[in-house]
Amino acid sequence: MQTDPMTLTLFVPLFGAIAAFVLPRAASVIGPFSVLATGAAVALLAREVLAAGAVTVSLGGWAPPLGIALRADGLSVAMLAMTAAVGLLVSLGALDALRDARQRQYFWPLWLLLLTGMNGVYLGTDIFNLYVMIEVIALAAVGLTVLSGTTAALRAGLEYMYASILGALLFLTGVGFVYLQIGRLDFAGLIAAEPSGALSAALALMLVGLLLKTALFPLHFWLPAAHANATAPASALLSGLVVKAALYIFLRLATYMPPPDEMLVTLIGTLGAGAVIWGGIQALRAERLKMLVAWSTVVQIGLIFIAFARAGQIGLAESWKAAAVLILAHGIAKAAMFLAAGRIKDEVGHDVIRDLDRSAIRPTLAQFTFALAAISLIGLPPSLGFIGKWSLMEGALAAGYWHWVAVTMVGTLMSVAYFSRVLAAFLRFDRVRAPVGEHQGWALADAAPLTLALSAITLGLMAAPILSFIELGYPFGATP
Amino acid sequence: MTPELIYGLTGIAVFGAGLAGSLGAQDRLRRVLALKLASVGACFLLIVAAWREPPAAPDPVPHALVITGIVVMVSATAVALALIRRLHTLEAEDDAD
Amino acid sequence: MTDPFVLFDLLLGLAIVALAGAVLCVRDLFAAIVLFVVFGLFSALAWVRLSAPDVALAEAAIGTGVTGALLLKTLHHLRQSPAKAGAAPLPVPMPVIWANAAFCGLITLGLAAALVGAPAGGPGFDALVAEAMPQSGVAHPVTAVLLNFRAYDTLMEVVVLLAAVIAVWQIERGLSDAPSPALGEVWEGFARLVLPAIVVVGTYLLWKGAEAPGGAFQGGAVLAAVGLLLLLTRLYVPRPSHRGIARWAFVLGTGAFAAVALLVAGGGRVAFQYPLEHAKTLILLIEALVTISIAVTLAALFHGREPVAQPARRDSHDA
Amino acid sequence: MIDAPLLPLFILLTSLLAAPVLFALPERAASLRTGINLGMAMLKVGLVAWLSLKVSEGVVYDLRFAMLPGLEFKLQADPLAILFVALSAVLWLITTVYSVGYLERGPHRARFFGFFTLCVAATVGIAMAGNLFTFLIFYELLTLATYPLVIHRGTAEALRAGRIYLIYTLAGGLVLLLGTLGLWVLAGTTDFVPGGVLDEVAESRPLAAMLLFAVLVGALGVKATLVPFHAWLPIAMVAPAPVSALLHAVAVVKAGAFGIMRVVYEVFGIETAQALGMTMPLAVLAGVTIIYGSIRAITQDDIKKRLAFSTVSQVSYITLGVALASPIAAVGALAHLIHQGLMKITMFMAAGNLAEGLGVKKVSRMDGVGRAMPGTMLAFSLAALAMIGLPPLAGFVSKWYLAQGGLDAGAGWVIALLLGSSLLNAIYFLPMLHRAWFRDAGAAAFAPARPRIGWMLAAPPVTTAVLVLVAGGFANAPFSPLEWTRFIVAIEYRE
Repeated sequence: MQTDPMTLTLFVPLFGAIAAFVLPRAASVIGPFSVLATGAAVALLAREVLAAGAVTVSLGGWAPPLGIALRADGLSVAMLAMTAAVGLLVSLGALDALRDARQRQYFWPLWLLLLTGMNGVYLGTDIFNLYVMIEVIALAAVGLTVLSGTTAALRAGLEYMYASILGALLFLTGVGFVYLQIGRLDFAGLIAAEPSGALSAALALMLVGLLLKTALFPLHFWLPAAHANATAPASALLSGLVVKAALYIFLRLATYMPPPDEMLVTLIGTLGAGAVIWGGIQALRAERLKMLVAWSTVVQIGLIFIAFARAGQIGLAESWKAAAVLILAHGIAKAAMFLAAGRIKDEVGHDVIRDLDRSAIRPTLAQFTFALAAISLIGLPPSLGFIGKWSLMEGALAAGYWHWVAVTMVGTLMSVAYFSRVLAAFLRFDRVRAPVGEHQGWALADAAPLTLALSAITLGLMAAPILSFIELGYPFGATP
Repeated sequence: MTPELIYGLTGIAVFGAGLAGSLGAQDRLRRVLALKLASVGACFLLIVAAWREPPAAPDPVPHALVITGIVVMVSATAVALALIRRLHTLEAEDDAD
Repeated sequence: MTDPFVLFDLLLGLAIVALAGAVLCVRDLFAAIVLFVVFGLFSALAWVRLSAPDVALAEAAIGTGVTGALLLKTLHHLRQSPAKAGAAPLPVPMPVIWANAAFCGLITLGLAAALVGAPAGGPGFDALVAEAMPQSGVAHPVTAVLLNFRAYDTLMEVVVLLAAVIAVWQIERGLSDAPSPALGEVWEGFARLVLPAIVVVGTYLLWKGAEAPGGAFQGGAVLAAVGLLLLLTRLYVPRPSHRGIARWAFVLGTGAFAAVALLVAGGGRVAFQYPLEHAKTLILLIEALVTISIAVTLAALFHGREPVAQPARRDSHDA
Repeated sequence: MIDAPLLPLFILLTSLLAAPVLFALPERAASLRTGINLGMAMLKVGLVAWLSLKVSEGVVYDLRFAMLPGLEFKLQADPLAILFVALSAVLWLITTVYSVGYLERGPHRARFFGFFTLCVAATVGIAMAGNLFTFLIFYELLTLATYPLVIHRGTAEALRAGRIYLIYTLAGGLVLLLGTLGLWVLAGTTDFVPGGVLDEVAESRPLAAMLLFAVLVGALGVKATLVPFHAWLPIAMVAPAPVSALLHAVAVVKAGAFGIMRVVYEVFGIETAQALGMTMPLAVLAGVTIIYGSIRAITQDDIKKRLAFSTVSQVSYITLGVALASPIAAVGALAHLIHQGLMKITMFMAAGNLAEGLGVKKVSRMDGVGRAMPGTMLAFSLAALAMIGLPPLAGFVSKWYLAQGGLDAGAGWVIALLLGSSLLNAIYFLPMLHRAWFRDAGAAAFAPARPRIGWMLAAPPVTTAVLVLVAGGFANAPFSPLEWTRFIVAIEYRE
């Protein structure tokens, strides 16, 4: 048996999930090691992509359009690597955060199936296969959402499930129209297709389905409650990684399908702007820490779509890079932030923002981690979030699209405002009765989120190599 | 009038009804039913697309895709229904307290 | 043009649309579910008309049969305990209903226009499949697509089932052991009679799948019906000690499928590329194991919760 | 002497690497913390001395790597950078001593010194930034590192002040980001080059260039407390004394003033800026700020707030000197960068001692403090007289050059402005001195008759006061700030 690393990135987590499910007692060991092994497969794949630009495998030896091919280029490997790295650190965080044996037992198989699904999305080149993959992701993600078992989590999980099914069905109907028009389902077929009514309908259906899954305003209604009520490691995975899968398919499709016209691009940017403003207002009003963090995800998704639309239709050839950087930055920083929020909640005992400063326990390191993650999410230098925002504004300025610059700046100020609500609660001491021990509440569990937050900051210094890596294999060139 | 066109439009009408139901229904179970309708509508579309004027055999690929779609949908339905049952139990217990 | 079936097609199409509307509008949920089952069977009939017997079989067995059973079970559960006080949903204002209907109507019209404008009997995989069939190892094209050409999709589809059963077990934890809807004695006798027949039909469907309509999913669904009946009649009651074997049964199909896909790779072959001489054997092996997993998984999805030991409820002693 | 091309990086790292260690130290490891603090501060002074020597010998330091295609993270050590780095390093050493004494038994020392050290790193980075992009990175880092210091006390009042501080400075930073982007899009570079990089743009798109000037100077003006962006500074006075000393003398306001210098001299180039007609409005704005700050200072009873408004006024001398577009005024501006730092830090540390030792925080309660704390008040008085511009103290030297520069630039009003400002300085400083020295404390004056403050609090203001004396008295000696200033002006005016 010898297999290419691409297939392994799918099979390693799959076998890991199976093993973790049938051997529940060993799940906490199998889980992290499976993620680590997946990471190793991604590293092997990255080496191949560095050497060859893009790698393709036709599964079963059947070349598309009959068969299904996996394809890895710079962008997909970047997503795989981000997923594996964030996933590994969240896994380490989960070892401590999941105290309940039952939660532990189910977390690992669900999370590994989720990983399988996401890796499948990043390597997929066939739109029906992508439909199946987003369903794998959806079911595993809903399972993770309700892991805490509270009524609020279950309600949110059910809403999430409805949205997921509906999004997937819209996507599936789109797939039907694509087949109806061009008789094939692979990306190459899409690129070669002539524009037509059925294809426009297909594009519209698939894009709306994906926007629902990725929770772009005003289709975000399901996200805040789902992300805020899950247990911390699940929230980190859902917010940091899961919404990115649909976003990634959106990026790919938007560039492969017949070019979207200027109005569509503007519409997407406008929805992004709506997300930034509305999400910002809600984050300012949020009462609970995790709810605030969840609303900030709505904002960041909006920002990513603004980056996509920053320079109009002509700019799409470059704009996807800004969006990709923001996707990576948000994945890392948001996972760190949710884990840190979970740690704070664990130590303090609640996460009501207004009362955080009444606590004599100040989990310093978790708070510091939260602040670092906030720096990247606000987009302050030299974080990766800053690089993403820089690219966004640079492209918009160069193209003369001042409105996107203005929205981004307003969004930035709002994010300062809502994150400083939290930071102020961390640093206020005059409402505490008992003596405050600042170095209380450290735990080894802080290591994972801190590492994530520090990478979100320092990766900004390595933005040039990251940018040249995601361009490998011309993800958005003429041929897939 | 070919069966293709008739059932194509049938499928789209069912999809539309399912869409409206899933957006508008209040009852949790009814929303699941509506989504299920929409999924049948989507399947109609693929099967219609695979149809060829007899005696030509239909394209088998969309058929395989629909079978996959049906299994995926029953999985999603089962999870949604489990959530509904569990929520009902929890809410009933909350009320009892 | 004057196909005698046109009228039949028209009537069936209208009936399907009407049933769909009725499912959404009828007040009683039980009636809605029954209408839904009828709707599913009519749809399956339409698909037979569209020369898709495999799909019709799958829809009838899984999409309608298993789903209907799941829906009824859930309804039964909801009616067992009183609805939450004040849970009655607020009446939706008429303008909202109309706006929603208008919105979805517009989408439907747009899609219908796109459908009418699309090429009829357009391009497809027909030629490619015909050309590749001799190398597929099986004689039935749908099976060839499912387990060879697009085996990756199918593997992921079983993964979806696996994810579903894990999620369901996870969700319905610690439920009090409410009695499942037990059937009467008549049904029990009926079940004893019918069960062996169903097993035979399921196995036959599986076996025939290589050449004729049928295959793992339909076979699995039919076998799952066995499980459903066993559960309903209490001939089989899941116990905590059965959990281990159940877990293995759930993953059997996925694991074997993935293992075969991976093990055949090497020597110039990629994953899922079965050597031609062993293709039929391997595909049958995968189908058989996947059928077992599907059957057990569907039955478990119906049963719902993980069979865990329940602490005796305190309130029952109080009473 | 061994050659070390990475020297600027080492200077940055002495504080950047010390910060995480200081954060991690347990609260009670006081002596280890003090050791690291002082050790690193002294190491930095040594390294800066070495760097100055090498630069004066003509060695060019230039460290860079690409963060984005074409956009570099760049550190350089030109004479202007050295001027600011040297000021930071020396004053930091002194302030560190003072802080150790001030916070001896206070809470949250690990956090305080961690952010304190990050502040140095940011200031050094601002000084040595080789392009506006790098400058922006450290400028924002400075904001973030000072915020926890401003709200160090953790009271509602401190948090309110902190919020205002954060809103002003981060909004300013955002506008600076916009300006940096604009520069990058317009000029294709953000490098600091003597003579500027915008000659062509100014010719082809003068309106865009003027807008860019307004955006950049406006953004930097927030930290440089140009009216109307000055309001945060008096409010931020809620911070502990060492922090106030630091914000005013070296870190925040100076970062703004220094940035204006870089932008005018090395982004636009003084000729281009003049040709765009942007220098005179800037000079007028600086003049308005000078008068406004002084007038507001008169009515403040809180000592620190009076000093804060004085800073608003005094820092604008630097902006004024830059905007006058005369090499002589530039000498005054650069010299004032140093001199104002020395004078203001002295006064803030002295004010801190009054509060710590005697509980005196208001001007109206300063009666007789001179006798209670003679050393501290001597230092304070010296610095105040220097501020007013009494020859031969440091403040006189900068004002002298500014006045000459005003004449040189044909702006006679500058003389009047400086005289007026000096008069106002006298109006708000002399009453303080009068109360301190010539009034009796009264009966129930000070709880401890002989207040005990340790040498760590007493020595720093005296040291800086001596430096004020030296900088003024020996202004023409080699290696004096003034001499170094002339060296820089020769470069910026490309003479």
